[in-house]
Amino acid sequence: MADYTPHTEEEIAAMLGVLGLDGLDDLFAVVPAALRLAGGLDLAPGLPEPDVMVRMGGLAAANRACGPDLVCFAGGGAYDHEVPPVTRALASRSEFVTSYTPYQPEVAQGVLQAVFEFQTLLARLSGVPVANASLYDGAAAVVEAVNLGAAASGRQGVLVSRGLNPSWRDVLGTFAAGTGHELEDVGLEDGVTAWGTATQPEPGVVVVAYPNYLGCLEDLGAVRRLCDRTGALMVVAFDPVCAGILRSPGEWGADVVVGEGQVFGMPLSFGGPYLGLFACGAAHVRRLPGRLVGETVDAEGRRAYVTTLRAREQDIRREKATSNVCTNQTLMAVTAAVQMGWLGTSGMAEIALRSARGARYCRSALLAVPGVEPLSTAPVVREFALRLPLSASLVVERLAEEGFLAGIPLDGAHGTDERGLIVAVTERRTRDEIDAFASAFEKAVR
Amino acid sequence: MADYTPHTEEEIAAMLGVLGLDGLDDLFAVVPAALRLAGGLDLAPGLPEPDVMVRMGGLAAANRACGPDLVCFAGGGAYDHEVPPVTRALASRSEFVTSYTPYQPEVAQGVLQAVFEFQTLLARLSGVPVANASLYDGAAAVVEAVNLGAAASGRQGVLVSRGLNPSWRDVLGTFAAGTGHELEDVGLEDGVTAWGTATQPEPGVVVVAYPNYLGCLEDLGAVRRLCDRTGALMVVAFDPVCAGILRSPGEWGADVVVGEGQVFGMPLSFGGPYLGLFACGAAHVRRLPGRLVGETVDAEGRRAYVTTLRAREQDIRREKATSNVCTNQTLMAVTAAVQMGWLGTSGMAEIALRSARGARYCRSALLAVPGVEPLSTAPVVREFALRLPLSASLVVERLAEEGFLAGIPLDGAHGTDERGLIVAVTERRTRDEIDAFASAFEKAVR
Amino acid sequence: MTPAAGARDHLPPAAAGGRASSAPLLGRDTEPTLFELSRPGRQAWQLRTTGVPELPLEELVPAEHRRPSPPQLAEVSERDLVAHFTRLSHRQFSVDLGSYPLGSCTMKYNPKVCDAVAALPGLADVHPGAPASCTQGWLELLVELEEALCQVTGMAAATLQPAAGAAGELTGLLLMRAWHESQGRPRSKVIIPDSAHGTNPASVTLGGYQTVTVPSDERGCVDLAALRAELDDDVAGIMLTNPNTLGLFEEEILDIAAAVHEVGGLLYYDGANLNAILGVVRPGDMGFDIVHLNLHKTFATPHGGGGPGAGPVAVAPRLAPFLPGPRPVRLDAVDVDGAGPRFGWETPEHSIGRVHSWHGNALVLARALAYVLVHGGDGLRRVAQLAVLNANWLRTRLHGTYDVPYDRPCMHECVLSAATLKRTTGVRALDVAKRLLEEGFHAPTVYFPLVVDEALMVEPTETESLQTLEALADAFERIARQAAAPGGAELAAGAPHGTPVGRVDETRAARTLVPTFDARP
Amino acid sequence: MTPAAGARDHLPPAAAGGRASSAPLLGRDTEPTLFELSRPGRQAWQLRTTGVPELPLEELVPAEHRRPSPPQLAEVSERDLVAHFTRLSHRQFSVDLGSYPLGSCTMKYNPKVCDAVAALPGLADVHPGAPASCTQGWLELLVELEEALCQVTGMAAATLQPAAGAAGELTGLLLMRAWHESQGRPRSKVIIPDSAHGTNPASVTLGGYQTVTVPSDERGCVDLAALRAELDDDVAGIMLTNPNTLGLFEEEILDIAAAVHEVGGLLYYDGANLNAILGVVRPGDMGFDIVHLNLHKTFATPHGGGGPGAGPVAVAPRLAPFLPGPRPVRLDAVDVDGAGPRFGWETPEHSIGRVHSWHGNALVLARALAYVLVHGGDGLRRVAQLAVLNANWLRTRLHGTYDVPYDRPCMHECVLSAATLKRTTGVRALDVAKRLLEEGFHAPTVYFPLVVDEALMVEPTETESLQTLEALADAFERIARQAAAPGGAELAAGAPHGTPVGRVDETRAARTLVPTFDARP
Ligand SMILES: Cc1ncc(COP(=O)(O)O)c(C=O)c1O
Ligand SMILES: Cc1ncc(COP(=O)(O)O)c(C=O)c1O
Repeated sequence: MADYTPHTEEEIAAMLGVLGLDGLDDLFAVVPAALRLAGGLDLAPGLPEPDVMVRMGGLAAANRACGPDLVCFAGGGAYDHEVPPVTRALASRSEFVTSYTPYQPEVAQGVLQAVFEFQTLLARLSGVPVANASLYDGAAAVVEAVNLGAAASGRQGVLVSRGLNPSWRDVLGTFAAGTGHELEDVGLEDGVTAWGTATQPEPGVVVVAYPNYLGCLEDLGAVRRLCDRTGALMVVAFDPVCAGILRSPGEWGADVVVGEGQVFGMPLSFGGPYLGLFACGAAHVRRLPGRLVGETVDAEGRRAYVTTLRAREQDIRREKATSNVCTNQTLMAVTAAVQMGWLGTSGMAEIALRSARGARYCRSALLAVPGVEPLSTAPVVREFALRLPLSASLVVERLAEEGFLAGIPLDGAHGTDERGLIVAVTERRTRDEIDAFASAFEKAVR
Repeated sequence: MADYTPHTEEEIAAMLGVLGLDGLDDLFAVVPAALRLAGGLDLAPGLPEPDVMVRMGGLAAANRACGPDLVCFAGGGAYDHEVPPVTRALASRSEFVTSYTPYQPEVAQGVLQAVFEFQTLLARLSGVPVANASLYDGAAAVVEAVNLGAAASGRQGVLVSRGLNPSWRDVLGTFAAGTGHELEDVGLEDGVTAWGTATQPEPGVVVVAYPNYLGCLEDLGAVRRLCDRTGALMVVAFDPVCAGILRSPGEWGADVVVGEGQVFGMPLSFGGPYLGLFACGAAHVRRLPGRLVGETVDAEGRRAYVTTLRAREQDIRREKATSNVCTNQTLMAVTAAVQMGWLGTSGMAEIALRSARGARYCRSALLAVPGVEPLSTAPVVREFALRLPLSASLVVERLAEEGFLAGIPLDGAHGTDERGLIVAVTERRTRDEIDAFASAFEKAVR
Repeated sequence: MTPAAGARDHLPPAAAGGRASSAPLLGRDTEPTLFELSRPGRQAWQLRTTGVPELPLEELVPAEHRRPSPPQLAEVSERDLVAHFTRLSHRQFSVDLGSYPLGSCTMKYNPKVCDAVAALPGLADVHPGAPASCTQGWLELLVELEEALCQVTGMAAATLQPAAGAAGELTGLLLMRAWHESQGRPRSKVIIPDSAHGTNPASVTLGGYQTVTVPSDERGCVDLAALRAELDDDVAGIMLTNPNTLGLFEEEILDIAAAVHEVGGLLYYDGANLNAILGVVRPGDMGFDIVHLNLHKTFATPHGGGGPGAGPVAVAPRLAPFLPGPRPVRLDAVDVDGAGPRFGWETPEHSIGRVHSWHGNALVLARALAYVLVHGGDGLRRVAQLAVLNANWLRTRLHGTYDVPYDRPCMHECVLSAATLKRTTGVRALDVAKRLLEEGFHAPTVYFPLVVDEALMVEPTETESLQTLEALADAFERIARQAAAPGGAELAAGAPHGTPVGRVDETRAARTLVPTFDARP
Repeated sequence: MTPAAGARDHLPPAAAGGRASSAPLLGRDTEPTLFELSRPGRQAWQLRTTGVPELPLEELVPAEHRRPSPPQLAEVSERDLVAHFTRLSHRQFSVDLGSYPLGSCTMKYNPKVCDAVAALPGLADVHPGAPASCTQGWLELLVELEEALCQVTGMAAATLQPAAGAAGELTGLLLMRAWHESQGRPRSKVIIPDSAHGTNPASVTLGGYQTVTVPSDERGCVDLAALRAELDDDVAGIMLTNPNTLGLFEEEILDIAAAVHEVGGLLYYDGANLNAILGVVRPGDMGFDIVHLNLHKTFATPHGGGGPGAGPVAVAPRLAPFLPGPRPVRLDAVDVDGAGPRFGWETPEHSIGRVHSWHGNALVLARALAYVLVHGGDGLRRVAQLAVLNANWLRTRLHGTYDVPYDRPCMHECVLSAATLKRTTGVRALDVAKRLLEEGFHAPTVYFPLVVDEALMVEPTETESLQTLEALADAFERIARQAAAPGGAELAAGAPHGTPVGRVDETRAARTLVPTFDARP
């Protein structure tokens, strides 16, 4: 047994003495005797830290991490972008890591200011003026956006493009069981949403991804017109990296912009902790889910930051809160602030541009492989969809053996069968890697 | 080309304007034209950080690091002791890492207090009352100890046990060329120094290692008597881990205690940065080399720390300084303070005890291998010397292929030929590792 | 540039540029924002050399989709970036700096070994969409954690997807809904005590239920009679913490469980307070059907300034088929010699669907498993014992100086009240909190639970030493003493001094909303 | 317990235990020592389970060698250990917190990528005594660094063993000695300018030489005539920095070199100021025979609060055979297909011997190579250019506010003087330094070089931005202005306020020596 308690046996005895108790078990006298665990927990005995490191190291070794031995061409919502040592170093400062939600702003200006900067950066990137302090992940952000949209429009109907990440769509469906939103999936044609096929006459919310899950650029102008026509709120799930070179959702007229912020300094992490991005127009700020940091002053008039509009939050309005989010992903928001600070204006454009170049180069190389076809002709940025001559999962398995994580197989929802694959290329992929991937690909699809 | 300068081209132009210069080259107008490098440095063009990480990663991969793939039984002055995550985390705090020598104590209390604590811990461990803020490494500490001893005794003669780490002995010889100390090596008999064979009648300094390079425990009582008889200063190069269970050099009567502090939280690091330990009796404090932190008060009477007795240092007394040390190994002293804090009283004894148990178990197992003989019968703690049936270097190479770093081959100086090997066992070695090592050993010496 | 007329902004004009230092170590000067440090043309980023053909943007993105100009973020050097965020970190309290007795939050020491685990490339660099053949280690890790959490809670199966406690709550309520639907009818009401955490009622709403609040009795526990009065066959279930948010153990829990079960309702356990009972008593044994855990509380994963957390939900056998999927599972040994993958994914028969983009906050889960492995069953039990010991010691010591509304043995936290102090001196719970900041401690939770007037909710956790408790109690007592002394109210109202900023104007923040740097007036 | 009677020690009595917090973020309270936090029986360590038979100590160590009881260190929990050292870190200024214009120390930004390099297990976990077959990567790294340093200095070969600048100096002097001995006679004198850093004369003594000091002329450079007067065939050599410690380039360096070489002496280059001339001019081309580099200055390896550093020594071809050994070398390709080790160790023919226990501060060397690779030749040159630009901008700006004793273009640093300020206001260089701390900057080097009265030696380095320089200059000017105002001298003498401690009593520290906690009165 090991633990991190400082108590010596003498101290325990003394403290029990103060309480007039004979032993530690007496502390639990209020617990009905029948309930008390007699034999203790059926867990292996505690191990000293170095033994645990060996065990966890063994589990780690049983994975195949992305890197030179498994070159990453997979995306689907999790991307292998550069995470520089400087971001790792700053985001792991223990003051950021081991603090709680900034309930006492006087001793939490570090986190508060970093989040305020994050909010500003995200607002600038997304093109809408307000951003919150983070949500759990991209899926959670979409859920909250739909909740906000339904509340704002007063309607339950939601049109969801089939171009939305299917996992996020799944999460949306899960939570709709509670909220009662009526989700209607709108299918794709040649890689982009065929809004004309939608049946709801008066949706409250329209959800579209930009670029979408197949990597294609949707016509957001058409979505805006659809929303104008129907009075629905326009929710855009944007890709914050591609946003470095794409027109911002705000410029396209989005009411709410959501996305996945993992790309800003978080390792692939087997899917978490990631960063749900949420930004919206000023009109919706009082419906904003989660925390919001605002600037104010202290008693001496000095600039200071604090979480604000707390009336929206569940610790104030309880069942009437705009969401139930309490703990969010603050450390990831701080990480993203650092990473966006590192990228800056030019770097943000540069990673998008370089990714797009890599994707173009890779796509051409893969399309040159006999039997591989494009899934759509719509323009793409850093991810693209292919139809393979055989099962995509099989190809992924084969290529993993050759040292490549080839992409994410598509399910049937996107106008393909099990032979669909999406491939992502980030600024980290070299020409040599892509060339080697393409030739391995050629063998794997034979 | 990449660099870390913040200057934009406009700023450079503006700054040059202030100086009335046309270009950056004009800043070097004072440099004789003939001297100025026309073509620039003949170095490869700069690489972005991620490329450099790839290159350095490649170099790292070309090494065989100690770990499960190369289980470490090597010592000889560098040991594979536990370095817990907590020590790594604290010692890498950037305030400690990126500060300079504490010239301004008001903003350097962090480093100063940590070093003060280090000095206290080292004094307690070594058994003498004063310790400095670190020297470069074990070898440098021996050199400084001899310098101090010669100055204190006013004599140039130095008796050096052959049990001293031969590299340190080599460094001592190198610097004696400048100081003129007369070094006399005193050979070993059955693993311990045969002081009776020394010829200098009135040495100024006697240097002995405890345990010595062969792992053997020297009779420090005899050394003390020798020093008392001759008026020499007694310098003990102690092993600070073994000190957890051995009588301290101070108790044995040492005047100066030196050692290598790598064992306190520093990785093997291919030999550096390590930590030269230096402690001595109060009588010698004004001859102490390097920096010393002392407690004092600030203007309001609050406890504060500062580097003190600076009159000894080279920035004050210049050619009359007690040593030329300026930059030392402060970060390593801070690391050692953290690690010794982590070990505490019980842990310090525990790692020594566990190492001794491992060494005993391993020694028995290796001595059971046909053809392997002990090099001495003297008591040992965590390292021991063997005579192999064939070249030790060859055995080391063979065992490296089997996944073991078998030890450090001895040169001829310790009463053996090229078949001598010293083997070290720390608290990190498991019984399974030792058993596997012993059976691989058996094959390797065949 | 100043936030508003009249406000004194300490930044000299040069702050708009790369000012190196806002008086580090001094803590009384303002740190400029990234945007003020920014200068056009500065650059920190360095990217890999790829050799990929450098097509111009125009060839890559059609004109109508192209951004007219790059997003204006901030342009700083790496050096200024580092200095900025390092200085910000010096303006932030944290567990690593000192005691953080924030009630209901379990701010215990976060072992560094868990950071080392989370940094292992074999865990951190794994793509969540990689095939199971590439992620056997992760799958095993998740399965092992799930089993441990089931053991700790006394439940049958769990989902690790929820990213925090509130997400776990909502997941649990959706499980409740799915269960009742499978029984023919979703029902409409969920009961929660008046002392409950705000996330509970908020989650109830999002789960499509109505909240029915039951009052606490004079002992601070659920009023069983009042509860019984609310129970009917439209009650889907009840959400409880035990110990509750007053730090008190609901002694009548078996009766409560029986009553709720009798009307066909389910019992939901809010695991925020699980630290109190680890290895001593299990929610499952108390009769709970659904349990969420806050790994960022009980299992010491760091809070990160507000997240990430992890809120796994464990359930009784009958609810297992409804759990979110896909779930990591042990595969039946396909071939006898152990070749082939041993772990895989499986979606439960009646799954409510996914509740996370991927598999949950995986690296948080890895930390939690490391914590469990270090402690083992005995270690976890000791955690609970000493957490409860610390809280009771503090309660006993402060009893008399502050009101103790429910003055009987508590579990891992104790709720004090500044009501008398306020009446006699004018010094409120909030002032006490701010004075504690001056004393170098983080403040306790204030004004929660709502059922206690001027509440001060103190949770020392088991990793604080007796000496720390003594120093904390001394500070509490000094504060009360000074409040009573002449000028005490002013002293308290002016607190905190010495902190990076003085008392922050929260009202103004809400009234004149400045949510981004660009919104500054 | 108090350091001395009358002294006010802020620690309450409870500080002897595990007090959690000495007012973090406040910076005005004392942090207890580890020894005061200690409680017998507390434990932080956890060690691997080994299964090795647990023999008792008595069977392992003979009685006469056994310690009667374990060494009394400190007994703290991991939690308190972390809090203690984290709080200490908050009492420490650093480059990562702000500008650190400490002249002669080159406190530039230390790139984080180099930390990442030094943490690579393939570098950090390599045993220095492992056979060359196991350390090919390290050997290649060292050879590559040596080659780069030779290129930068214009020399033929180098040793990477010296652990710091002073170690490099002494190594260089021993090389000088060995060379002269090989020529028949060691000679007895080494010349150094009066502006030289204190390590130079100290090293000269340890090298067995006598120091001969030559004065600076009125332009701040070596007085060539005075130098010539000292030159004879007993002069082993001269030690110079160029730019010198006044930040000035020794323009007559070629004449100096010729004069010294003429009497058979060698020229030693103290590389502490190499940052000024990287890629612009090389010591070797100026005529130097021996050069040390401070990698912890010029090559941005972090200073670590006073070390570790690295002080490689590069030499002209004729001195290469004397270099310390063993040296990492490229092996002649043994077999044509590239199998077998490509790097090995070699001891030069006339080696002076080892100067380090192993191979030098290897991880520092790895960082330096990473720095070189990022910059390349062009990047290094730009470093020098912008370091010099920054220093000259600051000199020009402050000229008039402070004395500039040698008022002409400087290199990477400029030496100001507070002599006039002191005469007119009573405010000394030391006071200016302490006032700068209040302003949030680290102070410049004061009272060095010795040849300048009330010296303030300012080295901004190339990683500081124009805005930082402006803020720094503003602070310098404000300090001078306030010094001249009524009460200015008192204000300055009371500085610094707001720092973790106020002005420290250095005299008392030396008079009542308390070198350890146990020596406290
Ligand atoms: C009692 C209680 N329940 C639920 C929660 C919600 O947990 P989380 O913040 O992880 O969403 C909290 C956390 O603050 C809590 O204290
Ligand atoms: C001019 C000069 N020479 C030599 C040295 C000595 O270098 P080190 O401190 O690395 O021993 C220094 C460093 O302070 C210096 O500034």
